[in-house]
Amino acid sequence: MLECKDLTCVREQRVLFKQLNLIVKPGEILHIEGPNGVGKSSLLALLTGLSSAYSGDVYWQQQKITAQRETYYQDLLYLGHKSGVKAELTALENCQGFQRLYSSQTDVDLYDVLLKVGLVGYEDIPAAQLSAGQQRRIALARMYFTECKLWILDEPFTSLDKEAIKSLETCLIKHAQQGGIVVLTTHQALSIPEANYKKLFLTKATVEEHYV
Amino acid sequence: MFNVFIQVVRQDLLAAFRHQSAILNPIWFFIIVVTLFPLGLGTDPTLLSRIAPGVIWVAALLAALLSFERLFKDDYIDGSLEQMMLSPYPLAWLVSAKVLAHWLLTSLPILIISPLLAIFLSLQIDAFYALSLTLLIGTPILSLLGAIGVALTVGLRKGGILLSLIMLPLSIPILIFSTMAVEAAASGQDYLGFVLLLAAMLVGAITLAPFAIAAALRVSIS
Amino acid sequence: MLKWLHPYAKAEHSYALAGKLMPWFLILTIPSFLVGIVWGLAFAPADYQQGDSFRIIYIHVPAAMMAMAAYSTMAIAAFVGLVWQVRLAEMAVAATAPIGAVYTFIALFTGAAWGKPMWGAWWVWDARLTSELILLFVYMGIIALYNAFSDKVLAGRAASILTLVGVINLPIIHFSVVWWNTLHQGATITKFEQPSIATEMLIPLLMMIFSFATFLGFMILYRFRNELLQREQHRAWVVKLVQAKQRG
Amino acid sequence: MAFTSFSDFLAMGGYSFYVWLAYGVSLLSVITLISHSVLTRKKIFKQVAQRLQREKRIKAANNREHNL
Repeated sequence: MLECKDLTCVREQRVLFKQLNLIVKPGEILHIEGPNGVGKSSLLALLTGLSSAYSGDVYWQQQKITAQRETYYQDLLYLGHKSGVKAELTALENCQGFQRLYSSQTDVDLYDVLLKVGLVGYEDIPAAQLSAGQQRRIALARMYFTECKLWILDEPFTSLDKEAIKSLETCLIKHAQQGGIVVLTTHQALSIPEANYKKLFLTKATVEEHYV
Repeated sequence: MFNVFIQVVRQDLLAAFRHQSAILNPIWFFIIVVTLFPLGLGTDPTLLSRIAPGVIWVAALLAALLSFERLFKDDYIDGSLEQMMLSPYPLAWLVSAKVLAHWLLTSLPILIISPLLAIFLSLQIDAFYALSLTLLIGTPILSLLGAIGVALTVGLRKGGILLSLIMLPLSIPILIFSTMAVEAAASGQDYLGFVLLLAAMLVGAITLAPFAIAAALRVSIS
Repeated sequence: MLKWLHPYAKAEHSYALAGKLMPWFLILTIPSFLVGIVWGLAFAPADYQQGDSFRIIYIHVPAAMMAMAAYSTMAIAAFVGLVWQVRLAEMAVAATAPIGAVYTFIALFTGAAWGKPMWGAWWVWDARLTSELILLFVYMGIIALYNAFSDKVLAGRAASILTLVGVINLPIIHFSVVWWNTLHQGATITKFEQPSIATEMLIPLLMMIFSFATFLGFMILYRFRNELLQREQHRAWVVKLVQAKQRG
Repeated sequence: MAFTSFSDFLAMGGYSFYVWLAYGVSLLSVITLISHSVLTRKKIFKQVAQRLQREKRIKAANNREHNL
């Protein structure tokens, strides 16, 4: 269960958001929407613990993430704007790297996983020669062999074609139904069953309450 | 725990071997800088042999500095540095794997060809052993200290000059003790004391630097 | 341990506190500086060996000491800032760095100016002067690193890390430079040791050291308030302060 | 008084150039430090004042939109 208590985020002396409270229970998909520059990525950076908030805390399983960084990261899968795929390595090698670097099922057949993300035939070509969309699919392949319960995705659908978006959506829904949690930001409309769909609309801090 | 270490090192070496230029550049730089000195200062062997230790060590220092940019920059650009920071394994542990991979790729080749360059500078034969020994012990310290500077400046656009400004003062003791050791060896005196001091610094750097690098990464990536 | 003080109140409270302390530091600095400098320049007897050129000591030694004192304050502030996540301490690091750099530069320049009459060379690779020079490089590194970040909170933390890395390396650097200096003692340069000081020469020196120390305190507080204003621009108390100043 | 006359004081026993150079440069660097600190303080105040103006303009624009 992911929770934030009156989170305030200040970037370069600008208040992005203030007193943000948030609870995401297992089985829920939280869709964070908002105009550009309102601080969506900064909020995700705070949730992953990569950056620290001006005040307020983020809790995972009722414990502050800053206190239990290593255990928290065992349950966390994060996909940022940058895909995290090394261009010199092939799709296969990248996946092996992900497998070892994160807690994941090692008995899974990588060729099968790459098939699922639509990279059949591209397994042993250096990622540099693949398109941006294909490189993104290598990063998405992690979802098929990860044991992490919490997925935090920063605009996962960018540079993906229709069919890849469809399969990613089903994967998210399957993960949520198995008791996982998904937090994602995207400008696309999502077709996710009402039961586990939650929306958060981040607004630009209005002028008055700009001063904390 | 340990296979993650090997995995990171293997991946880095694999990535580097895929495009050779990144490895050869520091070596070429090292050779060119060393050959500049005889051209600049004349070819009188006694003069050259006196300045040989200092020249080779300063060239090794600058070559290491040149290659540091590659240590975290590529990973920062393609996002794998971020991913590495979010892995359940301690960041200090992963970072030391990356520094080891970087050391193998850049300083080891310099160590291998340094005797050749010592001949260029007509260094006395019995100083060769001391030179390679000090390079073997000294360059890992440079990599560890430099990695702290790189971690601090990885998020910045114009980090290059800043990196040298941060790292050079820290590498002065290494330069001093190594050149003194090689000079002592060249004049036939016992140089073990200096080498032991360098080894002490290496042990200190190995234990403390990874945590400083991890803390610096947490600052520049957030 | 300092978490109990709510983060909002701390900044405003310390801004006011610094404001109250600053005049006191100034009151201590000015008289001791004036008396010390007049006494040292005009009334203290000339040195039997170096004549009146030794009077540079009244600037050189206090500046060198304050250069080290500034770095130690930065090291303590950096340690407190990083270990207990106290943002104010990181601001103190950023505030003190330029002052330390100026003191080091003064110590270096006066050292060189003093060396010229004594040894005939503007720059002598004496162990202490060389460590001062390296200390100046470390200061410049910290200042350059601090200004390279646009987000001042990150800048403060990066500068604190570099300060701590520096505090571990500075003794090693000094030790290696001293050893390097004794080994490369080419020409027999008289060691740059402290001339044995007669009491009439010592008292003005102590006053100068005291005035430099209080001036260091004053400048740290002044620049610390600047850092506070710079970082807390988005806060209500800064806005009120600015509006009050506009009307006043 | 260690010197017989003021001009003797200025001569500094023949070392006047070095002593006054050292003192002059030190004074100069302290002055630059102080003026830099004071200027940054003024700059910050000006920055905040500008931001207040900017926000006043935004608010005025919003109000005009609302009551149109």
